[in-house]
Amino acid sequence: MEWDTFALTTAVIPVVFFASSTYIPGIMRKIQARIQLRIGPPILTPGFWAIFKFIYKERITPVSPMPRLYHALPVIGIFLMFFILLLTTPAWSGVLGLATLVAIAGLVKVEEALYIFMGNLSQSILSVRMPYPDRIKGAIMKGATRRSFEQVAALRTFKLISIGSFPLYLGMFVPAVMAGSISIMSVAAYQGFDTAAFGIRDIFSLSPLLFTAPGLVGALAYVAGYLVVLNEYPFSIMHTKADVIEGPSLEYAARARAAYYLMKEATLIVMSSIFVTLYIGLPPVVGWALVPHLLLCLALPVAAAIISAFTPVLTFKQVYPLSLGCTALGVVGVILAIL
Amino acid sequence: MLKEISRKNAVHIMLVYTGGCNGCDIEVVNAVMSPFYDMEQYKVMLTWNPREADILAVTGPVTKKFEKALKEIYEAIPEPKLVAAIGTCAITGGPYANLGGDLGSSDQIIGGVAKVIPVDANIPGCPPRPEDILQAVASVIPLLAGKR
Amino acid sequence: MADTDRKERAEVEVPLGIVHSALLEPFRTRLFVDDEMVVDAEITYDTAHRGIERIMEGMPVQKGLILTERICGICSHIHIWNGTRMVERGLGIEVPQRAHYIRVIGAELERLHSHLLFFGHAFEILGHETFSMRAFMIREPVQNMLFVLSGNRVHYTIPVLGGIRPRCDIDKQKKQTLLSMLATLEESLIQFRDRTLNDSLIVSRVRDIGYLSKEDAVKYGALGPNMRASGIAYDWRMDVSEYRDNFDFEIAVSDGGMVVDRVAVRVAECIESISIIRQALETLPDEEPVNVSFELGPMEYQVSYNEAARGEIYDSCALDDNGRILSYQNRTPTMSSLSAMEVACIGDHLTDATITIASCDPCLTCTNRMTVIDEARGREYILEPEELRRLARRRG
Amino acid sequence: MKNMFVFMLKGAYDNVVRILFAVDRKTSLPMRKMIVSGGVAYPKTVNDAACIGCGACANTCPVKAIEMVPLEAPVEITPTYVKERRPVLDPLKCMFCFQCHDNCPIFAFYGKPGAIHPRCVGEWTGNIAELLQQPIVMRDSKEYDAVIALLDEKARGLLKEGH
Ligand code: SF4
Ligand code: SF4
Ligand code: SF4
Ligand code: SF4
Ligand code: SF4
Ligand code: SF4
Ligand code: SF4
Ligand code: SF4
Repeated sequence: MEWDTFALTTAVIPVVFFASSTYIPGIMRKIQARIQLRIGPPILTPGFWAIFKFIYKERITPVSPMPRLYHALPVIGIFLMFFILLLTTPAWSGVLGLATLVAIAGLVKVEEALYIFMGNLSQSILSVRMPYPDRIKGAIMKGATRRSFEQVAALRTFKLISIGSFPLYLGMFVPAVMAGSISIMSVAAYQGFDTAAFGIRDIFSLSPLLFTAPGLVGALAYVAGYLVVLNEYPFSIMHTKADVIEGPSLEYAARARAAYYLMKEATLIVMSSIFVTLYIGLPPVVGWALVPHLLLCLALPVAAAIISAFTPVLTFKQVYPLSLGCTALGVVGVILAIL
Repeated sequence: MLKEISRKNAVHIMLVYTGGCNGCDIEVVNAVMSPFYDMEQYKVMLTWNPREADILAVTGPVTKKFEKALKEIYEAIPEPKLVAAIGTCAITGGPYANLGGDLGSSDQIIGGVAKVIPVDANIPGCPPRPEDILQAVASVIPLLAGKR
Repeated sequence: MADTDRKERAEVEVPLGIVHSALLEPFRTRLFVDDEMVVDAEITYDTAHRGIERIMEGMPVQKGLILTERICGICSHIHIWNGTRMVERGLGIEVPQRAHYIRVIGAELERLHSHLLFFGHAFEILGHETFSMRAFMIREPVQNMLFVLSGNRVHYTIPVLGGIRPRCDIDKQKKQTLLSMLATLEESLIQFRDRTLNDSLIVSRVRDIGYLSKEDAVKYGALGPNMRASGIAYDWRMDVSEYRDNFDFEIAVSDGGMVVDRVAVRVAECIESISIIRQALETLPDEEPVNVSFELGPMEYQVSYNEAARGEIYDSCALDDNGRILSYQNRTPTMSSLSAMEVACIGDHLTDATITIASCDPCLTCTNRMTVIDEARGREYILEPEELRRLARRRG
Repeated sequence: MKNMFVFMLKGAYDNVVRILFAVDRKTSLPMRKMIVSGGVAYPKTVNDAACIGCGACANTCPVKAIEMVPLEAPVEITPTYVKERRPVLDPLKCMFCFQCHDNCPIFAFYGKPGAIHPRCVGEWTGNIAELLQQPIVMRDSKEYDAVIALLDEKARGLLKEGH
């Protein structure tokens, strides 16, 4: 591996993905708006301009025992995401032996765990801090402990991490089983990707896993897992309007909120990019082949937008069986792959 | 430059119902939720979080119970921020404050929103129609951009 | 579950409101949870108290009646109608039949818009934005019909002592417009019903939660559709002569007592309302809609009941020699329906509790009774019946 | 089962078309245009064809939201009566108590749509001159006097004639 490709990849890939990711919320919102038979916001509004707007807002100190740490969390999230992304590039495939699915799965878990910290580190005005003379008028109230929305959300994240991410992991491992290796580059190579020289012309010589039976089943499991990681409907119980409003992110304002938005956008695109790498066999490379990669990265967000437009938020009563079902699907995928 | 453009292109609005009759509230919700009106097309998005909001839309007269909460919610919004008083009640206290005439106004309400927090736009009507609300909101956005 | 048992398990309190995305009005809900299962609930609703009954004392009755409409922007017509009806009965004012018909049309349109608002709101709480918007889309023609009828989408101010404001009279052209709008409404409503009640994900969210037994419904005083969804077949419209004598209609009942039943009852009521409006439009008597020659004077204590979209409402009032209000009381359905929901949401998941509470269609602008603000000591509290009686004795 | 399948297929087709081509859109474009250009006006509150300019509405308004504005070209309503002023309602001050509507003699005495309505007055067109010739339906004399007291001098004479 030459150092110049390594440096180039490290410099270019995050910037390009970063820039492209700001469009995605707008596209998703537009799709939903069209399903809802309305015009909806311009594509740049929800992702792109909103971030700049937040950057220019007055900076405030969040109500948090550790404001600095609280503000740092989304930034950590962004770095995590781009680190994961870089690990899937051919240039980084040799780095410390980290470019494996196990490492990525672990990092995604860390990313999810950030929400638990966020939830425990803040307290917005909307629940326990609301200035309102609460009176007890006969309700049975033993414990004086009051739980804020953020804490409720943190608990939910914890539950979601423990049960909800199996589909994602299984979805990640189906290609690994098929390729017989947990290294990302071998999964890509199995589908016909040639690390040494890959040009835009070579795309048609790829034979994506997606179009095999186990690949298809695994991909479905991956999509379900994708929704869970994103906390998108129907798995948005951690920040549902039905009770906890925005959950862990309630206290982010101004720059920190911009960072939070960016973290979400990064998750949207990076998790989608991993899907493209694993199931189409096209990892992000510096060169013209990046363009089809980025276009393919839209597939999952679009699917998520459509699914979320037609589903209510699910409570754990539905999440358990559903995630169980998706896990079973993933297992079927793995079994098919082994066969 | 970028500041002004971005502020004009992404606006978050938060609703607070301070104890009106629901009439104004419904019309605001209608302006947001009804595809016929569709507030988002004017780049205005609904939020329930003061930390994210730019415009605070208040409906109803401020009842004594609500005064403190309203103030704190207003303070939680980072600058620049605007307040829109929607409906007669939010402007002057409406019938609850004025209909009594010699009998005096209700002692349960403080009155219009302006008595509690500074107001930037008054939208008359009982309740204002969704189109009135949308036009008013769309027309105050430049104020937001002009702020520090 | 025994009370002590619940007490043991209620570990944590999760307070919601008074500004909240699911429970839109300013009220405070405090849910006591064990893990995330609701063990007990308490709803405090005194934020929207504006002292309407109090400012009405001494007001000329016509002015007071206008104020009754402002009790609420959803049940607006039924309040002014019920109040007007009460005063007309007390003073023996003759009301043309045409006015009765138009008042009924107003009330049924109000029921439609209220129920459709409920659907929109319920879907929003379920997190289903698309269907919420669909519900609001269906609701739009109802608002337009109200606008055509009265010149406003909310607060139509139709009744006036002696009949209706002639602004709200229905001429031939209006009638045609209303009938054709009604037809489109019916079609889209039925389509929406079939689509949503067959969606298994949605049904899975509303089935088996928020159970309110018949006994509890009686005990805690659930009213209107909430009562009928728990198997009690009663509707004030059966006893209100304006309805009973003029129109054919049926009462929707369901015995499930779940959230899904409360939704289904409302859907059925919407379709029934459309039929009542159609009957009223088609058989509208031909006469002047208002009688302006009547005498105002003293009125003995009178009461009147009617069926609002959300259940029974009650008004009572007495007038002095000049037709000024001596005292006015108004009791509205949400007050008691909501206390039934405090019970119904026990045992549900936290996220289901909000939809259960919303399934009684809570709306608190009318609901608060009396708050004492003790400024000297800087505390506020709600008077309990006991204390109220004590105060009354002390004064008396 | 088969029905369900067809139904789902149709739903999927509909929504794909909606996403790609924005068909079935319910957002009103004329409304959008009006809002963007700032063209939404408050609804008409005074029916000039029916108003006789008597000033009762302005006199009764508890919050002084109505101003009687002199007309540039006075209108002759009956041979003996010329309307010189018209009411203008300020919605920012109004609290929608309907006092103006309910005390407008057109409604109070003749049971016709009042010439002023705080929300939207509508389109009533009757012959005012003819209406004024009709006898006033006798009502409670106290009420009658109360409304008469609100009218300006000239209009009072006009109505007394009819009475
Ligand atoms: S302005 Fe009218 S509609 Fe709005 S809250 Fe007040 S009374 Fe209700
Ligand atoms: S109880 Fe309700 S209706 Fe009566 S004065 Fe209070 S808020 Fe108004
Ligand atoms: S029950 Fe609800 S809708 Fe009816 S008057 Fe009361 S607040 Fe309004
Ligand atoms: S009245 Fe009912 S539907 Fe309307 S905001 Fe309140 S709870 Fe929601
Ligand atoms: S007891 Fe309650 S409801 Fe009755 S008049 Fe007093 S405040 Fe009103
Ligand atoms: S408090 Fe008294 S009057 Fe009121 S419902 Fe209970 S028993 Fe009846
Ligand atoms: S009271 Fe009626 S007729 Fe007289 S000025 Fe006012 S609107 Fe015109
Ligand atoms: S409705 Fe408005 S303009 Fe008319 S009298 Fe009342 S406050 Fe004045």
